[in-house]
Formats: sequence, C-alpha cells, structure tokens
Amino acid sequence: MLGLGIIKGLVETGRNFVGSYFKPERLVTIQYPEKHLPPVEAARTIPFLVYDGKDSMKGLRCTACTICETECPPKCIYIVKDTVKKPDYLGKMQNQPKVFDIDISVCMGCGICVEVCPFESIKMDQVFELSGSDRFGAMLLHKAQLVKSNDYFGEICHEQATQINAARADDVRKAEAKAKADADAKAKAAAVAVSNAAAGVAAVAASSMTATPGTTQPDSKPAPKAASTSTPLPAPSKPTVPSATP
Amino acid sequence: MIDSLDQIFVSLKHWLVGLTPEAWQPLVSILVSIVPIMALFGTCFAATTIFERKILGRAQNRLGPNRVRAFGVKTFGLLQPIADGIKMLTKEDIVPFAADKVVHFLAPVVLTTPAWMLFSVIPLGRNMAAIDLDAGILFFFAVGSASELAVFMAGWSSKNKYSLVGSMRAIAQMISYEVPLVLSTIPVLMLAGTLSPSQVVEAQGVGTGFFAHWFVFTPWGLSGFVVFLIAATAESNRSPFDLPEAESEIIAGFLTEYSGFKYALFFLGEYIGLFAVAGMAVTLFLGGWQAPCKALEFIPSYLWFFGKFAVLIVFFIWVRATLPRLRLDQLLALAWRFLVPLALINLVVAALWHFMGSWQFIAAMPVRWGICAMLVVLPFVWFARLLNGGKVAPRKYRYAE
Amino acid sequence: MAERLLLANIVMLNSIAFYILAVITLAGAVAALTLRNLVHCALCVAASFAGIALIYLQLDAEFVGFAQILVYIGAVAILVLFTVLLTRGTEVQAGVAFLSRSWPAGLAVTALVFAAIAAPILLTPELHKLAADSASAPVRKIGEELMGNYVLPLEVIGLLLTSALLGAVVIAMQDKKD
Amino acid sequence: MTPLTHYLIFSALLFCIGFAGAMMRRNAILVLIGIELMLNAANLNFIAFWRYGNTEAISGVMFTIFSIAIAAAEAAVGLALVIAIYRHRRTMQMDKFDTLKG
Repeated sequence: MLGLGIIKGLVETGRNFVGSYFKPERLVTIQYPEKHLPPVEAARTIPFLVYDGKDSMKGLRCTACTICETECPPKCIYIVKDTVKKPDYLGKMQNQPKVFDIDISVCMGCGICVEVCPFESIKMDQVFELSGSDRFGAMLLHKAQLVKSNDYFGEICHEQATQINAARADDVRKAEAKAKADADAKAKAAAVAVSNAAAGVAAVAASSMTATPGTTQPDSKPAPKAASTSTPLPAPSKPTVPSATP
Repeated sequence: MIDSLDQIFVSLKHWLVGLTPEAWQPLVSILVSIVPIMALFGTCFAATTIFERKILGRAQNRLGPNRVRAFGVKTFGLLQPIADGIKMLTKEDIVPFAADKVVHFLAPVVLTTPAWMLFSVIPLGRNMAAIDLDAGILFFFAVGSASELAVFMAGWSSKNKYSLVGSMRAIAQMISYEVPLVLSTIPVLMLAGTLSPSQVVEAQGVGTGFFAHWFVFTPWGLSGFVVFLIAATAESNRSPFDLPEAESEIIAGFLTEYSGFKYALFFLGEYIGLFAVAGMAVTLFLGGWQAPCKALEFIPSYLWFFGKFAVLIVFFIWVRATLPRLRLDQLLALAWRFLVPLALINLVVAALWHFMGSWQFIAAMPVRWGICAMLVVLPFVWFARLLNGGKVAPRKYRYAE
Repeated sequence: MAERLLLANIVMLNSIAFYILAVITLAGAVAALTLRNLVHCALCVAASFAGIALIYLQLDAEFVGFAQILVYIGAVAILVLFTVLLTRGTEVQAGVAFLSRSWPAGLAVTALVFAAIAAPILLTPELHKLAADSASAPVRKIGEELMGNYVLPLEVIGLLLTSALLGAVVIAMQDKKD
Repeated sequence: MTPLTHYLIFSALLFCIGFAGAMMRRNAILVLIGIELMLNAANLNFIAFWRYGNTEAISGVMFTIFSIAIAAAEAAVGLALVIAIYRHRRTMQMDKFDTLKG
C-alpha cells in the first residue's frame, strides 16, 4: 500500500535522530579542525621537493632537468637552473634549481611530474589546508616552501619511500663497487704498465687479462676523473686478486 | 484568571490602542497587529533554520551546526541564524549583466510581501486573528497564488537557463498542487459552513462533549488533512518536492543568480510561506487554538496553536530528512492522478458524513464511520495501485549495457 | 464627536487609496499595451489586475476582490506568461513596428468611444452621488444567491468552464502528424 | 467622499486603454490582454454601481463573479488559439493572419 515505505523511512530517520543522542558511535562525522582522519597512503594533493640529509638545499634531489616543467599539463611549475653545480647522492656533480616555483592555484594534482621525474625528486604531498588570504602570492610556493625531507616522505608514503630508499642505497653500493672496481682496474692497468715497462715477459698474458676492464672503460667516461681524484684506494680487493697473483 | 491569561495579548492590544489619540486608533490598531506577527514569525524563521539543520544532521547521524560562539561562550550552534544573517547581509549583491534589473530586483519583494500577508487571517489564539475576514480562506489562497508570479519573475529575469528551468518547474508544480490544496479544504468549508478561519476553528471546539471535534478525527478530515499536507509540502517547494531548486540537476533553480540580501529574502519568503500553510493546516484540520479535550482547556489558546504549529513544522523537517526527491513526471502524476481524485471523492464523503449525522437509529455512529472510512480507504488503495502502474513491487533497475 | 472623527479618518484614507490605486492600475494598463517586451507587458497587466482587485476591496466587495486575485493573478497572468514563453516572441525587434498599420484609425475610434462613455457619465447629475457609509456582500449571502436565484447560471458556468478546459487542451495540443 | 463619477470615469479610461490596445497592437497576446482589461473595466462598473446603489441587492457582485469566471475561460481558450496559430504560422503578428482575406 502506498505510504508504508514512507512510514518505514520516517521510523528509520527517527531512530537515527534519537540514537545519535544516546550512542555517540553512531555519529559518522569527526569534528574537523580539532580532529583529523588518519592519513591515507595514496592520498595526494600538491607536489613537494624531496631532500636527503639535514640541509634542505644541499640534499635537494632535484637536478633542474625541467622534465616536470615540460610535462606539467597546466604549466604550474617554473624552474631556473643555477650556474653552480652540487654533488648528488652518488657524488656526481649535478645541476640544481635556482628557482623552483609551483603555483598551487594552477596545479591540478595530477601527479604527472612525479611519474616523469627520473631522480625521485618530486613527490605528491598530503597537506590540504592550503588556503591563504592572498589571492596570488600565497598560492605561489617557492623552493624554500616546497622542500620537505625524505623522512617526511617516508612518513606519508611508507611503502614507496622504503622502495626508493632501498633502490638508492643499492645505487650507492653499486656505484661504490664500480668506483672501486674502476679504481682497481686503473691501479692494475697502471701496475701492468709499470711491469710492462719493467719486464715484458708476461706482457701478452697480462694484456689479455686486462682487456675486459679495458673495453668497459669508454662507457664510463667521467669515472676516471672521479677515480683519479680518489686514487689512494687500497689496492687489494677481490676482483683484482686473480690478475694480481702471477 | 484563566480567561485573562488566555486573552492577555488581546487586552494588551486594546490597552495600547487606547493610549493613542482616537483619530489615530485605526492605524495604531493595524500596526499593533502587524508588528508582533512579523517579530514572532521572524523569530520562528530564525529558530526553524537552526533546528531544521540540527534535526537534519541528527537524522543523518551528524551533529549539525554546533560552533557559533558569542564572546567566547559556547552556544551549541544556537546563534547560527545570527551568523547566517550577518553573512547574508554583508555579502556582495551580484546582479548578472544580462539580467532584467528591475524585475530581478522586484521578484524577492513580490514573493515575500504576500507571504507575510497570509498570516493576517490565521487565528493565532482565541480572538487573535489580525483581521477576521469573512472570506479569509479565499484570501489565503488568493494571496498565496501570487508567489507563482514572483517565482516566474525571478527565473525569467536572471536570463539563465537553470533559473528559467527552475522557475518553470516551480510554476508547473505550484499550479498542479494548488488544485488538491484547495479541493482538500472544501469539505472543511462545507461542514463548517463558512469561509472565515475563526469560525472554522469555532466549529471544531469542545462544545458540550468531552473531546474536541477536530476535523482530522473524521474519515474525510483525515483524508483531507493528508492531501492538504502533501499539497502544502509541494506548494512550499520543500523536499521531497524541491525540484525547482534541485541542486544536483539545475544548481539552485530560480535562486541561481541571487545572492546576498535578495537571496535571504527568498529564503525568508519560502519559510514564511511554509509557516502560513502550516498555520492554515492547523486552523482547518487540527482545531486551530482549540484544546483537544475539556480538561486541557486551562492552557492558553495561543499555546495550543503554536504547539500544533511546531509539531507540523517538525514533521515537515522530518519528512525532508527522510524522503528523496521525486522526478518531474512522478510529481505531476502524484498531483493529478492521486491527490485530485482523492480530494474529489473526499467531497462526496464529507457530504455523506454530513447527511448521515442526522441518523437516529442504534449503531448509527459505527455505521457512519464504517461507510465513510471505507469510502476513504478504498480509493486511496486503488489510486495508489494505479499510480504504480497497477503493480506494487520493488522497482527493477535496468542499467546500460 | 470622536466617533465621527474616526470614521472621517477612515473614509478619507479610503478615498485617497482609490486615487493611488487608480493611478497604479491605469499606469499598469498603459505600460502593458505600449512596452515592447511581452514579458514586461504581462507583468504590468498583472500589476493592473492587482490594482483592480484592491479597488474591489476598497469598494467593500471582498469576495470579488479575492476572486479577482485568484483568477487574474494566479491564473490568467501566469497563462499569458506561459503563452509568451511558448511562442518565443518575447521581444519585438527594433525597427519592426509594434503597432498595426491602421493605428491612427484605432486611436480615433478609441477617442470617440471614450467621449461616448464619458459624456453621459459627466452629464448625468444622478451619478454624482456618494456611497453609503458601509456595505458588505457577505460570503453566506453570495453562496445562498448562487444556490438560489443564480443556480442555473452557476450550472451553465460549470459546463462552460469544463468545455473551455477541454477545448483549450484540444486546441493547444500538438497534432500527432507534426 | 469619492463620487461615483470618478469610478465610472476611471473604468471608462481603463476600457479605452484596453480598447486601444486591442485595436492597435499587432501582437495577438496583447490583443487578448486588451480584451481582458475591457472586461475588467466592465466588472468594475458592476461593483461600483452595487456599492453606490442598493447594497442589499447583490446582483452586481454576482454578475462580476460570473464575469470573472467567463473571463478565465475566455483567456484559456484565447491563449490556446494563439498557441495553435503560432504553431502553424510561426508568427504572432495579427496582420499576418490573412489567409481568409479576399
């Protein structure tokens, strides 16, 4: 009969009305400015710049490659390269941004800058209380306002940050290993050259042994320079042992 | 003692009018009637906005507004209307460039003024109608119909498609529901034999018996009351009939281009219209200021009126918290295929009730009740079934493949 | 003495009200028939109808005044507005004449008609009379008249309204072929 | 205070305005509005004569009530006709409706 459903509905809302006074757990809302919902891992609002270590400017991962600037659909990123370079986490000299601005009134939070960044330098933030009293100035965030530490990133995106940290630690280890290997190869080559000059007995055998590291040499062009600066490395390391035995 | 408490406002008015020079007394008398009504229902409006939001919140397991503080003192949100008022009054009044400026300005005025005039005929207590018009109920519906024009003016002058669609919906809805609204009052007028609201209330008095003869306690009265309530909800554009301002479809309907004080006036006008219709429902069906039984007559008449009025307003809010919005075709079908036939049948039932009142034989009363109740319930069920296309079953939803 | 003063006061206010309402009504009527925008015309004519309704009230004809508001403002004005919107002829384009070609003849005939009505009114001395102090047409009396003396006209009006309703629907209904 | 002649002159003016509108405007809707104004002027005369004559006899009021009812029917049918004509001719100009002209 028409009307029964209406009465059922009225009873339901009536129960909600009375129940909300006696059972606080019925209330589905939270009192916002005082209380916050627990953050959600995948939540994203605007981008921020990640830095390692203590000093936000020294540890900044951004290399001012401007890929994000190019890819940004609403063109809210503005980057100016600095003339001075600084070493990155692997010790390589990289460019750094002099100016890095994001207009968050333009940003649409798509996260494409994060996708394209090769340096894991730009990430999506979870802050949302971004309102300001100034229509233009307050919405244009500068580099100093954008930087946030890697630890913060670990807090808001634990899983992703752990992966990235592991990958980067791996990179460092590999780079170190490679640097060592290169240094050793250098040392070895130098030693071989010295022994060749001293006594050309085992020249053929030795040169055939060193041919393998020798061929890899052109791939890592900047390496020798770095290696040469750090030449005083201890010579006895594992890969060089078999060639050193004869 | 009881009588003097009951008539305290009437004697106060007489005293006040008596203080003034005699030549000015007609004007002062008018003013003394108008000012309290406007103050009272203005306060009712403020209170309703906050309690409506509170009740809606609680019905949806929320808290509702609870934050407004005055000088650092928590008020549990009770000062929200004041905050809203300040916000509305200080907002920029935006008039669209293409709008018809004069009509755009006049529309809220044309809506609000007649809405206030509606209260002049409603008896708020014993001897407490501002003007005791001979044709008061006709006045009520005549002046109430002026709001259609205001809605049209608002929608058309905004030069906005949403506004126009909203106002056209509103007018179609108001015209359709005015028919059952008026038809459902006709049985009351027939049996009370008058068009004057005061006399309609008198006719529902306790009289010699123990219980009051409120019209809602008769089969035709109950049916008429239900039809009147549904039509009144639609007439005041309230949920579930809030299609004219369906925010998910047409932004805010005819209110889209209104802001600031003009918007506040529209808001006020809608609530005032709702109050007036609720007051008329109380007057016509719930016995106006009459107490339900002899023993309760010591409570002053105006308290009875406002008690019933408050119950109706809370019911309107409760319905709003419960029911989803209708579709336009459902809305019109409900009016023309359900409410109008019911109201027409109700006329016949009321006439039968009247003539069967003179039956003298034993068990005349139950027979009278039985016949009339059957004549009310059977058409109700039948038309309800017709409205659903003859079958009553949960709706099957078909999704796009 | 005071009683008479009071009455004089009310009567004076009443007649002032008539002149104000007459000006509003005539202005509304003139505006309704001279403006170019049809919606404005319809709104002005609604104002004019409202003025006439208030004049009925001022003449103590309550029931007729309320009926006038209900029928003319609640129904006829809305009907006119709907027609204006349905026919999309809201605005008369600039340059297009909004008066018919023979408007001078119309004006002349109107002047003649006015002279023909006004002259007898002004020349008949019996019409310069004042009204009784109070009058009323109570609803009960109107109802009894409707059910007594005028019951046949009432039935005919009922038939007329029904047939007009059906006729209007049939005329305005879209043809299936279109 | 107000003599009857003022009402009658007012009603005559209203009638003439309506008459002029009906005669001179091209738009069909405005012609109908003019006719409505003329009807209203006539109604006003009925009420005025009732008020200034024998107020016990309420035939003036009754006539006005019937007249209002007829006016409502007339407006409904008239505007329906306007819509029907508009649908065929795509115009509201009265001087374009000349199919029957010889």
